[in-house]
Amino acid sequence: MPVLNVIQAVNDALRTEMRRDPSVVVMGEDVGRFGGVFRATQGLHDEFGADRVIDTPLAEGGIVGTAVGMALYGLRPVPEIQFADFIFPAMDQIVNEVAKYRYRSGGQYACPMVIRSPYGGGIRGGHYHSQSPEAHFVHTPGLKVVVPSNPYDAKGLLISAIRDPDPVLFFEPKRVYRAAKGEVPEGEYEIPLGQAKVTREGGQVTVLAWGAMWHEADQAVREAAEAGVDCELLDLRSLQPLDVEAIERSVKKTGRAVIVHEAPRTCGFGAELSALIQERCFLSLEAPITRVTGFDTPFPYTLEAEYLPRAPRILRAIREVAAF
Amino acid sequence: MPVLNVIQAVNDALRTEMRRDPSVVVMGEDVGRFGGVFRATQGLHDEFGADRVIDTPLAEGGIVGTAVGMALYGLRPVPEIQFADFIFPAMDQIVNEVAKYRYRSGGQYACPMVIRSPYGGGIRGGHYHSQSPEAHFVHTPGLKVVVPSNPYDAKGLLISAIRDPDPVLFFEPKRVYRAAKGEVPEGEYEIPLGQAKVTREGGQVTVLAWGAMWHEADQAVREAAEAGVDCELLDLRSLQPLDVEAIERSVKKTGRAVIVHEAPRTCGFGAELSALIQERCFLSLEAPITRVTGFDTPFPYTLEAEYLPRAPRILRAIREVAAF
Amino acid sequence: MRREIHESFVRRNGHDVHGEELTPFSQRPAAHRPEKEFPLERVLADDGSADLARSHLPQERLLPLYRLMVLNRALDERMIQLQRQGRIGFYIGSIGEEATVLGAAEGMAPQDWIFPCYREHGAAILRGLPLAKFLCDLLGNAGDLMEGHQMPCHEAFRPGRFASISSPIATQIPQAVGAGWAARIKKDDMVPLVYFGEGATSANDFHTGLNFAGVRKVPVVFVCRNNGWAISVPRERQTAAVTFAEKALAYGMKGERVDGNDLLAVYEATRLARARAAAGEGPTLIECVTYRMEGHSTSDDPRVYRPAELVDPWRKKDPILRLKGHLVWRGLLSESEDAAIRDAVAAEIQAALREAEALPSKPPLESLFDGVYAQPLWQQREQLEELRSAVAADPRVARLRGEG
Amino acid sequence: MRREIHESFVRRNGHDVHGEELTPFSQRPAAHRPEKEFPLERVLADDGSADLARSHLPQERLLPLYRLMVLNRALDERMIQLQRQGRIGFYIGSIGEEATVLGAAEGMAPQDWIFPCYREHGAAILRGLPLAKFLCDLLGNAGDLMEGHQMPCHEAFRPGRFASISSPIATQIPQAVGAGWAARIKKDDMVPLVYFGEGATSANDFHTGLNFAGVRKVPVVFVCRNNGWAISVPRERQTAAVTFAEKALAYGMKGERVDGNDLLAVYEATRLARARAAAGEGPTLIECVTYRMEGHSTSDDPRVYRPAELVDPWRKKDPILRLKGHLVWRGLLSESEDAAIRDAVAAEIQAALREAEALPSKPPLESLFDGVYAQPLWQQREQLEELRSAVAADPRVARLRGEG
Ligand SMILES: Cc1ncc(C[n+]2csc(CCOP(=O)(O)OP(=O)(O)O)c2C)c(N)n1
Ligand SMILES: Cc1ncc(C[n+]2csc(CCOP(=O)(O)OP(=O)(O)O)c2C)c(N)n1
Ligand SMILES: [Mg+2]
Ligand SMILES: [Mg+2]
Repeated sequence: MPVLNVIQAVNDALRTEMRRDPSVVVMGEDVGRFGGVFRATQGLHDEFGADRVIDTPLAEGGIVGTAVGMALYGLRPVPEIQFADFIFPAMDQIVNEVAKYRYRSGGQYACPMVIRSPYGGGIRGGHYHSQSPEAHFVHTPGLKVVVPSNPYDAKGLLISAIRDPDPVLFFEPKRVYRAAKGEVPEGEYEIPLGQAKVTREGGQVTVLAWGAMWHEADQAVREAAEAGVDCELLDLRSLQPLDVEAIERSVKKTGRAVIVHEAPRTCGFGAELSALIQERCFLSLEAPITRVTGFDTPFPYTLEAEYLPRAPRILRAIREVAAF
Repeated sequence: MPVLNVIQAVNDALRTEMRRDPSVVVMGEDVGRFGGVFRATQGLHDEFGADRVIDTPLAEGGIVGTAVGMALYGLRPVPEIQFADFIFPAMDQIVNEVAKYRYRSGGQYACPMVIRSPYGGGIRGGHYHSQSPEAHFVHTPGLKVVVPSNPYDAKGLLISAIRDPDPVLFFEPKRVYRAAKGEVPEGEYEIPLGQAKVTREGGQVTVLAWGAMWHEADQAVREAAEAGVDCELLDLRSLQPLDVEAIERSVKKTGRAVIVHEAPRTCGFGAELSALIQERCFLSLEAPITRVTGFDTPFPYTLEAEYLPRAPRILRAIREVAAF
Repeated sequence: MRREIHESFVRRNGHDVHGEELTPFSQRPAAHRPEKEFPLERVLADDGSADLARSHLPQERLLPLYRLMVLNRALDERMIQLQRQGRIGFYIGSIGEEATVLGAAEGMAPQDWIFPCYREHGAAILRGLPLAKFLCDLLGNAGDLMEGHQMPCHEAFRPGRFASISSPIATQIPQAVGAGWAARIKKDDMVPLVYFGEGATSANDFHTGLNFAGVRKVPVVFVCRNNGWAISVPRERQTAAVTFAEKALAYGMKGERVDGNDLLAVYEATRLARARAAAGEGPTLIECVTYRMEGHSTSDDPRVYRPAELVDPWRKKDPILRLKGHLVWRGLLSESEDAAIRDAVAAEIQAALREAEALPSKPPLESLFDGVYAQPLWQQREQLEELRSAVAADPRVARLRGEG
Repeated sequence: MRREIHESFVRRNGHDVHGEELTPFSQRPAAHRPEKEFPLERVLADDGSADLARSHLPQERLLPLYRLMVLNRALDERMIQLQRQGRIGFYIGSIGEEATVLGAAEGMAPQDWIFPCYREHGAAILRGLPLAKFLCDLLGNAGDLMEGHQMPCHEAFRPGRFASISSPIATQIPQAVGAGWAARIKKDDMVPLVYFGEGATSANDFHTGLNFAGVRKVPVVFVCRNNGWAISVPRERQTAAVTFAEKALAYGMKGERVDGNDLLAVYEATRLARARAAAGEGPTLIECVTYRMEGHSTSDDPRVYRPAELVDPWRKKDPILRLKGHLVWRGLLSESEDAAIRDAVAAEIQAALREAEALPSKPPLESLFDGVYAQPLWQQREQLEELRSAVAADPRVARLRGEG
């Protein structure tokens, strides 16, 4: 099996789906001839032509807005937002149009699409090339939100997302675009949306993470194991649909949970996870559910190492929770 | 003391501040000669002229974007977004500009402003005239978020918001714009941002609400009292800054909490409250913290009574929590 | 020596490469004259006559369209009444703008999609939306195609290729562009028509929509209903451009400006724009100059901001009277025929209303959760159960204050 | 009878009210000719000569501006080197666009605010930003005015009325309009200058910014640096308009199109636009036609999408060479003087770099939480404590992988 990195896996998924389904089109800023600023769409323009790999003007609202019309008319657009930080000019189309189109038309119309966007910090991008806006979209009924952490999942989840009848926000962990490598099957395969993956079984503390932070959490749970704390690590992969059963099962076993995310803590997706766990596992909880997150500031430039919830901070939280 | 409704109190606050401070300007769609579709700015155009009460073109992004420049240059703009549902075209200016301007310039510049907007359901407005988007802004460091429930608070909080050195989202409960009446002092007074109000003391269950939902919660706690459950009701008033101490104090006393909001449940501000309470009051909790909220759908038209978390549903939750 | 070079240069440089005289920066006149470039095109004269060489609307379509205009007007008037009586919650209509709405829709091919703003109910009916179904939408009742999810007047009608209406202004514009682009990619002969008000030209999505369409010559027809007002904001507070049609220039596309109360002119401009789009010649922005005769909607009282004197001159330009005059001029309509049409239309509305009001006033509880996703997620399933049991325990959950 | 009326009408109606002949809808020619209405204005001829009657830049400003252009270029080149050496994280400069950047800034009054895009470091330096401070920004170190919060090249400099740079494209445009509007309300003689690329003209905020300014005649000068590219997207994929200047028409404002590599032309256009704005005559959109000679930024390699043949013709239009030719023509600069300027500039950069690099590489820990709000909320206070104790417990918290 070929070994790919995340960006190659994304590229492979796009190519696979474009070959299979002529209605799949890719669009965005610099995605055409150039192949995308991260090279996610490299080679697609050559293979599928300018009609299906579309360089757009510089306007995220226009990208998503035209994608809505394409989807309504039967194409399956995969718009790229160059950085998740730049998704906000498209917010109205996403929140008020994409998310509500099926509902508001009583199911007469739908606009399935996959909005891909690199998200997150750790690349010295400051606050306009590092944000993790997933919570905004999880808070918007009608949208699905997927965040892979590795090449295998990236490909399988992206294929599923493209085939999904609902609009999907697909956030790619740019910090590990090239760093995370792994075996990726050739050709098609799907990873169903809404299934978390238990990447380490353990009995003492449940750790929940996704995207780039899964790697930090993974390191932390290894260090925790060395320090004698046996963690169970879940890679959520899809935040909406959420595999609440897997979470419940794990926390009912361990009685303890640590949640990790990059976005600012307040009102981040960790808050929802904490609330859900507490609602569903109240009688099993043996320690406060603890969030290890980005701080409540814009994403900083120089102190990004300090800002990101990396392994040492996660480890600390695991130990505190375990010792509670 | 005059008895005003919420919209009159808002109008009074604007007038009071405009008289006191010539740098305060009001701007938005239909706010000028017309006085606003809800009449919040009625009479201001006559009193302060077209320079300070500005009818803008139909573009929320433009409204907030120009307000940023005005604020930078030393005015204190109070832009109105006609309905909170229409704030999304301004999302980029709010999230990436307003919220980050002080931080990103190392404190060299700031753009304090108050973005006023009627929010919430119960007026048969369907999903484009009923949304409660507060969680998006609470999740954005750099912004403050205020939601009054009654005329007295509306005036005092709006005056404080206008004087505040930070940008404030001021969401007005349009469902009770006219229904909620009360005595409102003439002239200036401030209600500090970040102080919750305990509107009913009680020992068994803490109920947290804000805005229009405070009225439903109030009815529910009265009915609960009749049914023998003694609740403590907090009107949060300001979600950011949040009076976490008042919440902590109350829940440590009661051991039980019910949170009420209109926005969809998933990733709503209730999730943050639940997470915070659980983190801070873990050992005091005697029942799961329970959320009574709008459902995870767009805001519906015909079934809005069913959608809104009104007194009967709140009461049900109070009883379950009390009986846990 | 320097000075000589300088002087020779001044002479040489005083003329540009084409030999025309250079003017100092500040003195160049504005060459652009929108009134000439974008004249207000009309087909119908005030007396009902018309230059038939300029009109290609088939004669047999005249009466049906007239009937539709009359129906549209009667419907609006009746619904405003109903709203006042509290029988429907809200209404927004097109009184005075019927020629723009119907002329544009008629100018398109049957397979073309229509992306409405919120005043184009006439176009939906032209596309086959049964009147009773429209009324169910206004009632949000069990017969509502939108399952009671949307406010009144936010209909969608897929069989008529009539897209879904949303309130946020201008969002439908890039969507229409996307549909046209998709059709071209699929090699379909389909050109979307998109309607919007002149207020919408200020919005983000007007800009991105027209720009995307212009740069790729996407087949699409943009119809700007310039009815003079965006709620209380008059057109001159919306833009400093002299016309809305000239905004087309910024996007490298063709702009047209027509009398929006002249059904034949609107039809003609739309038909030609459609033909150009289908021929690969790109999109057109058509400004239809008309007038919003009533309040913005039933929630609005225009007397607060709009003096009656402004409205009065438009009364005699009424698009229905204009078309009637033309039909009379062509000998296609007598007064008694006209009266018969009006009676038939009133009866049709009454019958549809009876049909619609006979249905249960609410769609079923589970419809609240239908269509958020193709299949409900666990949240919707759990929340439906929560709601069911809450209603069962206390029926007040399903009643608004003041109700029952 | 009908037919007679009809024929007489055709004759009558065949001419419009002004007696001009009516053409059928489809045949009206496009009257708009952007190349004529928006000619590319130049002051400097290729040989360095100039029509001095068209130039109002005081002679004593020529050498300082030339020096600044040279400094700007040398700075960009040196910083790109530094980035390759890993000493700074990122750089984005203005090689080839110095005349646009500096000519426009020079055309404004000292009290005017500047709203930059992200290539206008030259304008910040013109406004007094000390070079060492700029370098601290690039390093994000303890001397950084932005406290290490922003990426390199996102400087703000309040004493020079140079606003804060952000990455999201075009957001500064309505902000500049707001500042100009505020100044008018306060009756200040202040006209903001706002820079943006031609790619930004596609964005929402270009549209709302220009529209707001146009409709209220807000004093502001819009400078579009048309450098031909938005990362990999060429200008003809950005818009179908023939020029960017003509986009002014959509907003009822004046458009200008100047040679952006001609410092005197850019200065002249800006100066006049500023004067008009201050006189209440409204805003101007100035398109400066220039070229992005290098990659978009240090993160970009343009060879992937841009053939060298496209760039080559622009080399001889280099704005620094153009101004140098003019200075020589006017007898204000010799080769040896030029060499001296270049040496001085290199030394100045070197000294500033030494000064900046001597400072601690990180601002203090608490700076992470500074300025989110005027005063930290409890969240920031608690989180600072959390971070402090985390760093104390495990210093790895403060190190990136691969570091230390
Ligand atoms: C984004 C957004 N902002 C504000 C509103 C409130 N609003 C509804 S209609 C309207 C005026 C629209 O005017 P115009 O585009 O001219 O259309 P018309 O109603 O005249 O047909 C406004 C401001 C809205 N629906 N959406
Ligand atoms: C809203 C937004 N979308 C995308 C980007 C990514 N991006 C950065 S610069 C750029 C191109 C800008 O081109 P132009 O406006 O012509 O300015 P130039 O770089 O040529 O000076 C893009 C797409 C961004 N910064 N902001
Ligand atoms: Mg209008
Ligand atoms: Mg450019």
